[in-house]
Amino acid sequence: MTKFLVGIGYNGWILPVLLVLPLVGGLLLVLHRCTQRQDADAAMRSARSIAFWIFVAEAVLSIGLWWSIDTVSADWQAYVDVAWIPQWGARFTVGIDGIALMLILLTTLLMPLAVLGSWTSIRVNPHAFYTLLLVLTTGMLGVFMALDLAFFYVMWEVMLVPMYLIIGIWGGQRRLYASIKFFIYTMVGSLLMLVAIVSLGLQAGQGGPPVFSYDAILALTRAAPVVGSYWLFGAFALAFAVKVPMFPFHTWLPDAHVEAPTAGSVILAAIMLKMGTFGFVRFAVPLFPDVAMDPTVRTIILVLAVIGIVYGALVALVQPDFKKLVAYSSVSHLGFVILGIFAMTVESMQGALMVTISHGISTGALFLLIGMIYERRHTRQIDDFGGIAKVMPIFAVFLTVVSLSAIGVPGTNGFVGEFLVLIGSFPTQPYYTVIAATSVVFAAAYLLWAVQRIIYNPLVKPENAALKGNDLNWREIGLLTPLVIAILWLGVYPKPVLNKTEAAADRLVRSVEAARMGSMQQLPPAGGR
Amino acid sequence: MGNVFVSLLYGFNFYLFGLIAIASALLFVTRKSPVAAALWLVNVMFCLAALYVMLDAQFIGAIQVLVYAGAIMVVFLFVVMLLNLGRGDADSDMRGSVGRIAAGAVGLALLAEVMVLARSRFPEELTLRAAQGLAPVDVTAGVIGPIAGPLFNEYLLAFELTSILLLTAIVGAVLIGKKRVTDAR
Amino acid sequence: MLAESLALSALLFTIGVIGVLTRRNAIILFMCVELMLNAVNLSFVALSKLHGVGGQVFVIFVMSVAAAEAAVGLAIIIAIFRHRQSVNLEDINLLKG
Amino acid sequence: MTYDLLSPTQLSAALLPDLLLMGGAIVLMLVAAWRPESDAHQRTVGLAAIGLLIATMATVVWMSVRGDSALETGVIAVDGFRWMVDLILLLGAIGTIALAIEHNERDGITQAESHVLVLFAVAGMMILAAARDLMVVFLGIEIMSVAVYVLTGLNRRSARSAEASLKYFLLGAFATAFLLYGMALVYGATGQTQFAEIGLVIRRLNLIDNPMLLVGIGLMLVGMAFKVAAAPFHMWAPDVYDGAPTPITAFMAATVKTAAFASFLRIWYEAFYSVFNGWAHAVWWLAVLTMVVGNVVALSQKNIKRMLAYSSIVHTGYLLVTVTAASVLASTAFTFYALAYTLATFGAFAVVASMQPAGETDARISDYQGLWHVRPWMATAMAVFLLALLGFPVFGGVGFFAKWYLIQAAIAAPAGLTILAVILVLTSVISAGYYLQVVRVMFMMPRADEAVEPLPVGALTRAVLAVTVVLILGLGLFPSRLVEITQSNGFRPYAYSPALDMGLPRFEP
Amino acid sequence: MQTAPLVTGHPMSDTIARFAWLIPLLPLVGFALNGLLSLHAAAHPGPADPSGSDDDHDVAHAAPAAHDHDDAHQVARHPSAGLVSLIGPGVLALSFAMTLAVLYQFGIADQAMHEPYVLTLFQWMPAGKLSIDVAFQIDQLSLVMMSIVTGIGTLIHIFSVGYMRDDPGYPRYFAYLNLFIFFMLLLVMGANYPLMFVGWEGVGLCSYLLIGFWFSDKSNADAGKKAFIVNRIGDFGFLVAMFLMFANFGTLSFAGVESAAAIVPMGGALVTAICLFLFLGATGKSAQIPLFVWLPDAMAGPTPVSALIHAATMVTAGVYLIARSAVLFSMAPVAQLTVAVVGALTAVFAATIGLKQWDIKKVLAYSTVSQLGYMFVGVGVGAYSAGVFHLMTHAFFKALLFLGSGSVIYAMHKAYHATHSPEDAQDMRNMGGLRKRMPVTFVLMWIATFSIAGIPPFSGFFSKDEILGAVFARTHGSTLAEAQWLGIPGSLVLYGVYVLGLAAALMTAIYMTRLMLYTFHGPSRTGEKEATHLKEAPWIMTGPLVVLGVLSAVGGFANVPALYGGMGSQLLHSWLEPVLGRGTEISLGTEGVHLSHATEYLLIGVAIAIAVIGIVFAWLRLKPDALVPAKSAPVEEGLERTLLHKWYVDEAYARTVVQPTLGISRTLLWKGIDAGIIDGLLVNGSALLVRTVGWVGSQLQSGRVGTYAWVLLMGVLSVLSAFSFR
Repeated sequence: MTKFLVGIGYNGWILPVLLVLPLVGGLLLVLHRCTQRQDADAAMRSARSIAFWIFVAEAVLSIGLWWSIDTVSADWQAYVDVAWIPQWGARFTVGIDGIALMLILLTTLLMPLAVLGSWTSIRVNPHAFYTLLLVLTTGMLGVFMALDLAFFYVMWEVMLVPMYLIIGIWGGQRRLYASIKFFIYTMVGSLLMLVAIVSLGLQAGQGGPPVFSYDAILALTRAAPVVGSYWLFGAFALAFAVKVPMFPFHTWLPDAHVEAPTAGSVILAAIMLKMGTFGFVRFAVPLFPDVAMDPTVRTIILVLAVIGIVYGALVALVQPDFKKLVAYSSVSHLGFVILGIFAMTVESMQGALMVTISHGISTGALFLLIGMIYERRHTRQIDDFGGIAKVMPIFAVFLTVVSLSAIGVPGTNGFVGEFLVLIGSFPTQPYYTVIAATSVVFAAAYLLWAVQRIIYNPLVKPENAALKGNDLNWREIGLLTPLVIAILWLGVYPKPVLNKTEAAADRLVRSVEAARMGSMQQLPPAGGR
Repeated sequence: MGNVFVSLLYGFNFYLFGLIAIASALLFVTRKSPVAAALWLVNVMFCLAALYVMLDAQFIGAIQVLVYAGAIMVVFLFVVMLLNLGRGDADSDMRGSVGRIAAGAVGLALLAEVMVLARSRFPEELTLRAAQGLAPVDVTAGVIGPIAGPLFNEYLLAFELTSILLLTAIVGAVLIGKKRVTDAR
Repeated sequence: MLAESLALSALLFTIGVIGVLTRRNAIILFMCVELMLNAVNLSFVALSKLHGVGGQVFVIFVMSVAAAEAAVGLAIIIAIFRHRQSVNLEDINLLKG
Repeated sequence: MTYDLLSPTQLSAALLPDLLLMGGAIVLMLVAAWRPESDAHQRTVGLAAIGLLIATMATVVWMSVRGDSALETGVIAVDGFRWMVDLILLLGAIGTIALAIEHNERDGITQAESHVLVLFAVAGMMILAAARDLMVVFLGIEIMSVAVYVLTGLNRRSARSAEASLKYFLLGAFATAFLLYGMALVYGATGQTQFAEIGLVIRRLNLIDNPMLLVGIGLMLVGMAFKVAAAPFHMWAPDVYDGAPTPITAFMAATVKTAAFASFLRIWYEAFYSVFNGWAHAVWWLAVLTMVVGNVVALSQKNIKRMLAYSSIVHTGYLLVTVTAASVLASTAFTFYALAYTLATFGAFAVVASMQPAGETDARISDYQGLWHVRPWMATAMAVFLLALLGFPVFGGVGFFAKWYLIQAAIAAPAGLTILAVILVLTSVISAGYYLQVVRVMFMMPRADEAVEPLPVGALTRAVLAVTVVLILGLGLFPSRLVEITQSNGFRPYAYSPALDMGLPRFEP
Repeated sequence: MQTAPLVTGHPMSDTIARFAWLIPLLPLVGFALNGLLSLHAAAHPGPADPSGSDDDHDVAHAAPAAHDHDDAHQVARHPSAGLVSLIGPGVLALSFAMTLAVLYQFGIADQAMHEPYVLTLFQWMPAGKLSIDVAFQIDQLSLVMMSIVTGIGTLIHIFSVGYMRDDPGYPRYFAYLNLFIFFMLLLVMGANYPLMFVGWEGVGLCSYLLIGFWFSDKSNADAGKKAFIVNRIGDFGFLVAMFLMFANFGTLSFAGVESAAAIVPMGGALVTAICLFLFLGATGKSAQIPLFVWLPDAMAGPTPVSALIHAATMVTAGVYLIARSAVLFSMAPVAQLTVAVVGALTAVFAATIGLKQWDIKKVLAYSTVSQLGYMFVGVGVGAYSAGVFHLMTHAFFKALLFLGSGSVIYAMHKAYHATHSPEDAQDMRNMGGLRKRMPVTFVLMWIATFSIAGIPPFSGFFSKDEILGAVFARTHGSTLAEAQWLGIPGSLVLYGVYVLGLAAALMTAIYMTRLMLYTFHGPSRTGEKEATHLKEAPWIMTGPLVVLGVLSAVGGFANVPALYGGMGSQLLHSWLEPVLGRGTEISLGTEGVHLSHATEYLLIGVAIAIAVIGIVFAWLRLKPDALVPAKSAPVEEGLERTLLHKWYVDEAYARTVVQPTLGISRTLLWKGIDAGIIDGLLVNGSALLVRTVGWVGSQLQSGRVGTYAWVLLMGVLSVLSAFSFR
């Protein structure tokens, strides 16, 4: 496989192609819409199949990365560097390491499923919907592979508009409120990051034109203290914290999730939130190791993460809306990621990446399942259900398995990540870890309670009884099965994934520790900042 | 001696016209009738013309009378008459006493701020011409010649631009002012 | 006489401003602006005694500008009068918010 | 070549595009008056005016390629900055006339002279962009203003139009008086009217603390701030923009502002640079106040023209950053931003103009409800313009890079305006509220039942829309060429010495 | 940490033991097959649609209240029931056979084989310093557990074939049961704590699924959820213990931890903390105070499930955990005392509740809790093998009791079903006189009762006696006795524990006799019509009962105390010696503990006396003739009522933990902080503030030129002041 990939020069073109292909697909859809006069039904069918096959092609193309890149090497893999705006030092630079690899694969593999998940539910302007989905994909992939801060920022913002429109146009009752909240929340963070990026770029340019290359800025921040590094870190951290979302910047998430259409929720939860954590791993922490590891800063972030873990779980406990419940559970889960990152051990970092991936899979699957039941029942209120397992046993099985993964039952992917985070964080942050570990109880409580009220309990409501014979169809089973397989596979044999990310995590931890040691030596013993 | 006398007379006249100007200006802003106000304004302009002459700007003084008082203000009066605004309605034309007092206060504040420039003692500082090695300004320079020279050399562009400005104004005034032909359709 | 001229100029300018602030008749308002321009002219003339003829040239341009403004301004006032039968600025507030 | 501007011939040569435009405008004025008012005549003159503008543009490009310069002193500048600004102004004028031709037809405005007035206004602006002498600045501003006063009141059937015209005129004249007074005091303090000379005198005599100079600068600042509609001198703008015919609104919002800013920059960089510490605080606060006020008040607007008016106030605030930043980089950021802003503004107003039914009506945002379902392309274009105004990458195209450039200029400024950059981005978050309000109304709401079908869009408007969208998106992906052009055409004042930067204390209130 | 793929050189690696991975795999295969059969039927609803008629059937099982259907549903037997009946018990039988084979290999090997056989399959979670393998540890202890799990599991599977055959969820039932066995085997075979944790949580999961098997009844589903959540509280403890171990020892394998534990200071804070957290995990799984509340509710599941999971295997996992960590615990006497005290208290406490329950399964459930308490006393005082011994005998007799009660319930249910009676088939007040109708069950149940009450020579006597003896023996000279527990001398504590143990034994005898009396003796209270339908269960159910009966009767001989000498003397003890010996030694202290034979005889006499007194007391005191059926029973008062309501512990938890948590989450966190402060005040509030200011600003935009001029002039003044008064 590797030989074949080298033969076709795979690493040389794959990343740009992955970025451009969805755009081409979007263009195709637009052209299709312009040239074909179709009734609504035909439009839906043609649009979704075009999008689906584009995504499938994207997924197939991206798979090769698994073999083609060397995750152990300290160099960027599949590196492509092209001038973009030379006067500003902005370049089109992409490249990945093991961490980015996993997130890219998560994205490309989940997108076809997201399309399948919205197969029949998007009836209004399907072409536009899928075009936005495709553009969104470019943005997300761009974030994961960008190695130029200017390019990164552009990609970071690019996702915002498609998601805004997806929520706002195809969303639920309060979609208008939710979409603008999502947009503005995210923008507050990201615009400050823009200032920080420009400032860093100018400092890296050292009086000349700015330089935004990741490596150059890394070298800059490592060489000597940057002017205002606390503020710069704060700007980055805020942008990412909103995206993650960390308490108390999380309140956009429940609204966005509840109102977004299925595909939107899936992408939001499975991939977009991960950009926040990825941002921490790729930018905020490595660029400002001494700030990130500053006891005060670290404590603040850890406290927020732990609050998020417990708080998200507790609030999820009392949610009447299943989507909202899952949204708050995301707050809780992503808290683990932040805890893992800032505990700064190889194990916790690996665990954080594992949670990142497994949360993507299981929460994505949960949203798909909610979408499926919503299509049938047109409600997401937990109390409107009951006894669904009687009439939709297959749905019940999937929901149970996926919920167990979200709870973190051993043998599923959820456990591996959480366990690694906790056990990795404990040596450096025992108290926070113990508090965080209590969420194993709450997680079980909120999800099992919800699952019970949905699929168990007496089947008393006639609307639910009417679902008989309306169990999941083959498409839905087909789209959930890969996710369930992934859940179990990652739960039982996560080693391949852990191996891919190990070197990158190790490098990160070691370089941060080294930088911290260095800065501690520089400081006078009593030293303030 | 004559110089002293001339200087005294000069000073007297200067203050006289200044005071008349101030008084006329105050009357101008307080008259309710637009016509009366306009006439007081004309009076201010005459006083200023006198001051210009005393400041060795004879040409400016002349065209002040010709252009400002003679042409512009006439147009104003003409419009006042045209619109039959001769007797301004007393109540609504001017703000109430609160507004007037406030305006007075604000005016004083503005004056105070602008008068900061009095601190600059600039006549001593600004001996620029001496600094540049130029001769002091000729007191008799204010007649046409010394103005016309620079006007058509250094300031030629500005001078030509006034023609475009006036042309624009004419076109604009015609465009706005002429009767709506299209209404007839 | 330079300082006195500048002071007088400032005073007249202020009176013009006060006029703008107190009057509601569009034409009178405009006249107040003219007063302000005249005040500035006085400054120019006075300063030109110090700096040379430039100030006086400026005054000439100011006068032509005043004339142009008067032409256009009065036309506009006439136009608004046609619509509202009034030049009272208190009545003219279709556009707000 | 290097022009000696004291020689009338060389002066004329240096003014070639301006003279071409003025001469052409005069000829067109005669043509316009030749025939009775009619739609067809109006259209003919309009198209001819566009032709003239394009010719002027060509001349400007030619002049700029020649790369001529002028002697150190002179009443006008012959530099890249001027040509750059000229191009933006001419682009705006073309857009204005293209939109106006069709908008006039719809509104029953048949005066062909209206296009001539636009030409005169642009001529004034071009002079303004070139002016290096207070007198020329004053006259340029007046030519521009007088023409625009009239253009605002062009729709003689409309009381709103007349009212807008009156307000603009009265307040404009009032502000001009302050500007003029300021000029008088600056003249008094320095004895000069040419920027370069003023700058030299200030430095030579160390007039940095001279009260007369400072008050003069302050009053000039008021005048300029009024022209660019900076808070608190912005009050006229919403009303005037609202009442004016829509193409003229776009003209005022983009082109007039650009011209005024060009002159603003020139004066402040060239004449008042060494008094930086005198005026920087004031401009800084003006910028902040403008951003805040514009954004905040725009949120509560129901009328799209008023909303865009406040948005243009906001952009004044952003552009004031370039004045405060006071660097060559900032001047290039200004031209870049002005171009992006012009494109977006004309695009947005083109949509507004084509959506406006004939007659005197509010252009309410709610009229755009569900526009996407009936006019998908127009709605999409509008979204692009609004996102460009918001400064959003890719979808807002070049608007993002404009903002990026501003931030860069602010942070890289000798005075280091990081806080200002932060305020800029934070207030622009508010602006998402109202820009996206329109997007949301267009895309996320169903078409109201009683809504009438929008009128068909004319070819010229379509052309404006297409060109602006394509330019915004294209430059939004590949801005490098444009950056290069603006960077090679930055404003380098004759009296500007980089050494001054060093002595400048870091400034941040 | 041994990461080699296969440990070579171990004597076992050449034997059948190297295929030991098949033991858990077989049930997993069974799960997969049964699960697919279940889903297949669900996906293809045909004429014999299982889900069609299972509404009423489930209701019939759980709460035979709404009974208005005819017997038509009897034909709704699952289409693939035959196949399932083969697969379900079949895989387990194979597993059992395999276990026996491995056991045999161990048995014939050198007795002194101290090295456990670790079978490493693959790396599970390699990250940084952490390396966790999927590896099975096969040693004496795990073999005992495996035998119990697969052996009793097989019996119960067979029993279930009869008991559950008519249930429409039959394949699903076996799928869950098989899955449970898989996880249970993982639990006992795992070679490291994380893998054990996988089994630990997995069995909890299966327990959850099986308790809520008839999920259409809300109370069943509630019970399942409760079991899982309460278990998770314990799991939290297990997790933290693992964190502590990894952070301090750097490894999580049993072998690694054991060797690391040897070098930590005796009774140190670290080892005490680890043990206490482990014990927290154990209290959850093994239903000890304070986390015992889930087990009685878990009786909502099918009765064989109660027998398998909630009596014989899963609930004993806590005991296994402590036995597994014997060395650790022995290093922490304070933690040991805690275990013993909690175990003793639980034993007494649960027994008191058992005294007054009417539901036959609830009595057994509390009995289980009580007996688990005993086991904890055993392992708590460091008599690990005694604990494991009781674990084993308890597995025999308690499984027998549950299956016997299942058989009774089966009969009662059929009887009520036949007459469409809405009465409760599990209420002892509705039984009585069953000895004539169900003689086999009757006899076997008495054997189990004698066993649990501690009547010699039944199995329970030996194990219980060994525990009590061990407690008494350790009151002097052991590390425990020398330790201080909450300021109380250890020896005093141990005396207390001993007394509590005796009290529990007394009550055990009483409530078990009560159960037998009310169920089998006296007149029938079932109702005349129904009584005719009562009959013994089919052979497939009684067969396993007989086997268990034999085991209950003679199981005690697996570990006859040395006192009696002779056959099987200390067999189990010495078998487990390689695994548990070191822990026991440490806790016995340097002096060693020896009781004189006289003392031992005395203790035995006391134990027998207590059991006999209990039985006789109950026999004389309780009058089954006077009992009235449940529907006409009077309401209890006072203490009785308190006992019936289980000391109101559930209610107390609901008031103090559940409701406050929900309340705080809803009112304070969600509505207050989330919707109120963050969203309302900060997010929407700032938006509102901006909007309001904007509205004010737009009001200032009055449309009057005068106003504008004023504002402009204000601007002028501000700008000028900025310039002139700098």
